[in-house]
Amino acid sequence: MLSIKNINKQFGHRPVLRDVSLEIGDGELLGLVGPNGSGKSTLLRIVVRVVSCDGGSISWNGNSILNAGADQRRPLLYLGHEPGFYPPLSAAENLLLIAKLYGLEPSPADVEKNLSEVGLDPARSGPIREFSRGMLQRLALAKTLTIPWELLLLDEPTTGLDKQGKSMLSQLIETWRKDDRSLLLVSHDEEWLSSHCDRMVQLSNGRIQRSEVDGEKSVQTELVGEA
Amino acid sequence: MMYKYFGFFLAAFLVISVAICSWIYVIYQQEKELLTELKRLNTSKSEVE
Amino acid sequence: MLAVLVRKDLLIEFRSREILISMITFGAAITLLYAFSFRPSPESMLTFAPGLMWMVFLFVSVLALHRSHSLEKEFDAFSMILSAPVERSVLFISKYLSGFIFLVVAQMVLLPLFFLFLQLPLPANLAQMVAVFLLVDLGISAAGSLLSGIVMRVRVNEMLLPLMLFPMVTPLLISAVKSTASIMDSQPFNQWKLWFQLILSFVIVFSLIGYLIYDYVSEE
Amino acid sequence: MESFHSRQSSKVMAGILAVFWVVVLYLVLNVTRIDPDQQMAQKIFYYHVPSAWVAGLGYLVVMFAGVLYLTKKDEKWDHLGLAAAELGTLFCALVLITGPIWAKPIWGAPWSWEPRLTTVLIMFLIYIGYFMVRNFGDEGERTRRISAVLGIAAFFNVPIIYVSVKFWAADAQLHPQPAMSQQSPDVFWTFMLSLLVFTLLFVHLLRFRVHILKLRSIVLGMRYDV
Repeated sequence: MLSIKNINKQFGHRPVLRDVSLEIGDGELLGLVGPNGSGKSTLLRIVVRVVSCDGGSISWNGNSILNAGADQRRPLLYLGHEPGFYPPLSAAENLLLIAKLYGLEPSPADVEKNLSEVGLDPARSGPIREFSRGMLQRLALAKTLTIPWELLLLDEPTTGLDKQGKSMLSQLIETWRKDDRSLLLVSHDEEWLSSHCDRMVQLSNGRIQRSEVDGEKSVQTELVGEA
Repeated sequence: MMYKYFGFFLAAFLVISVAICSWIYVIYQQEKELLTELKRLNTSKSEVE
Repeated sequence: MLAVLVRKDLLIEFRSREILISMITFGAAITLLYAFSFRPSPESMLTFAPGLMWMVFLFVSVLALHRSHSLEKEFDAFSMILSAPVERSVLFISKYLSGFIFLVVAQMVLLPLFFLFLQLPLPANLAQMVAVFLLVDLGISAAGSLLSGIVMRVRVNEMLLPLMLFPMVTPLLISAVKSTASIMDSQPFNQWKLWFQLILSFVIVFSLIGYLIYDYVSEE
Repeated sequence: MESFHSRQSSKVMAGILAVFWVVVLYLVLNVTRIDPDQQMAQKIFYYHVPSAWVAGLGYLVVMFAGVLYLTKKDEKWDHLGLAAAELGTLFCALVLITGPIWAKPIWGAPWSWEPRLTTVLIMFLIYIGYFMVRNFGDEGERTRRISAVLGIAAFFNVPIIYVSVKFWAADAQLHPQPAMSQQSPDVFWTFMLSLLVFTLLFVHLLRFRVHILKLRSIVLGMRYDV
């Protein structure tokens, strides 16, 4: 279970997140919606410690993430807004490298399998600099198949994906949901999110505004107890 | 005051005094501006309330 | 983990060849300019060569240091690394080591060119020369990796990096020039031991600061 | 928040400093002994050395504030660090100006690559970089963090810079290094008083600046208050 407590973040003197508290239960698919600049991406980046925060605490199954060593981040996998790869390397090399950063040694066959599963040609050896936005997004999704995560944090995963890509992503999410895995999805596409998520939380102006269960509006504080 | 090199001493002393005084003047002005803005923000805040 | 990260930097460089090619061509160009502006003769050059040499390497290293962090930003691979279970201190050491390797490789090409173009006699004690060069390169990349990590997310960082780096490494540059001059003058080690110690302390101080503090620098 | 000098203690301090500034000037001009060679130029020393001391003190404070900011993450340590860096650099500049004014008549040339001069110059350049980082960086938490790191790195570099420059310019070590304890009491006590006045001035200006930075932070925060 991920629990985020009283996170505050300012950029300069502009508050981006104000006292944000959130919990994601085991096997829960939580959607985070909000207009541009509401702090969704920043919250995600704080959880995986790409961005520092000004106060508050974050823990995974009771272990603090914020003031701990790198190993505490291992259960979390973050797919950011940007693809997060090295442009001069090929798709397979990028995947292999990331796997190694998580201490894994996948065989080339595994990597190829994951690449074809997201609809990329595993034989293609050129640098990913030549990839389109959609192809990069598919490659990013291949990370979720390569690395054994316990909580997946996805930031606008539909960006640049074509119709097929979108339905592939939806399929992936449905499989994860069936397998009871925990996900934190961020998108401004409320409709798309609500078709997948168990629960949705709206962030606006850096504050949690409202949350819904299956379309039913209720107050966030009531939900924390449930989760 | 007819000693040699008096000009050099005077120059050094004036540089230091003027620099420190200008420094104080600059930050003093800054403080004044900030206090005015604080007052303005406070009144507009209480008007909203 | 350290080996993975360093190998990654080397593989990227092997694929793109951006850093080394720009370092070497830029270094060769400055060396050529030196040759044209000083019309070298072996006697006169001995006095100035060590200083000119280290100026070239310092300029050249800025290219590598800047590129190694800007490459991380291109597709935001840096966020990927930061979110991965990799200690930031290890990340610093990896940047430090790969910067060092690039500098050494560039020097292996540029140094012969430098001696050739400026008509310098080879120093008698090559082992000393190599030791001093390796140590100074460590110092440049330690301070440089820390500083390029610091300025990487600041605007106009390509200009800020040399502005921060050059004054910071003055003690290193002085010591490097002095010890190189002593070696080329075939002086015994005892006479320039102090310079060697200064280089060593610079390397230690900046490696330690970087190792301990990079965590605070890396997060956005 | 009120203005800094509306506090009674600040007013008193400012008054004391103003009076003692004049007292030091009087002592320097009329009481202290005249050096037979350097005459009035020697008296620059009563201002030059305390400036150098304050500059060093400023950078020391920057270092400690940096360490405290990194460990405690409290904005007030960043305010202290920035204020000290500004003052340190101001006095650094004064050292770099008064030094050549003295050196022109005494050494015959305003600049020489003398170790202390050179070290101060390098420190000054490093801090120019520090302020560029602060200006070009956003006003975020990261800028505060990296400034703290720069302050710490710069400080630990000082001894290395000093030693290297000292041995680099072994032939240019003309800098007078009089032992203060061997001076006549008029010189000694005037110098000590000047040192004290400069130190108190530093503390006073530091507190003034920190006060303003705190005020500024409140005002900037209120602009976004909804």
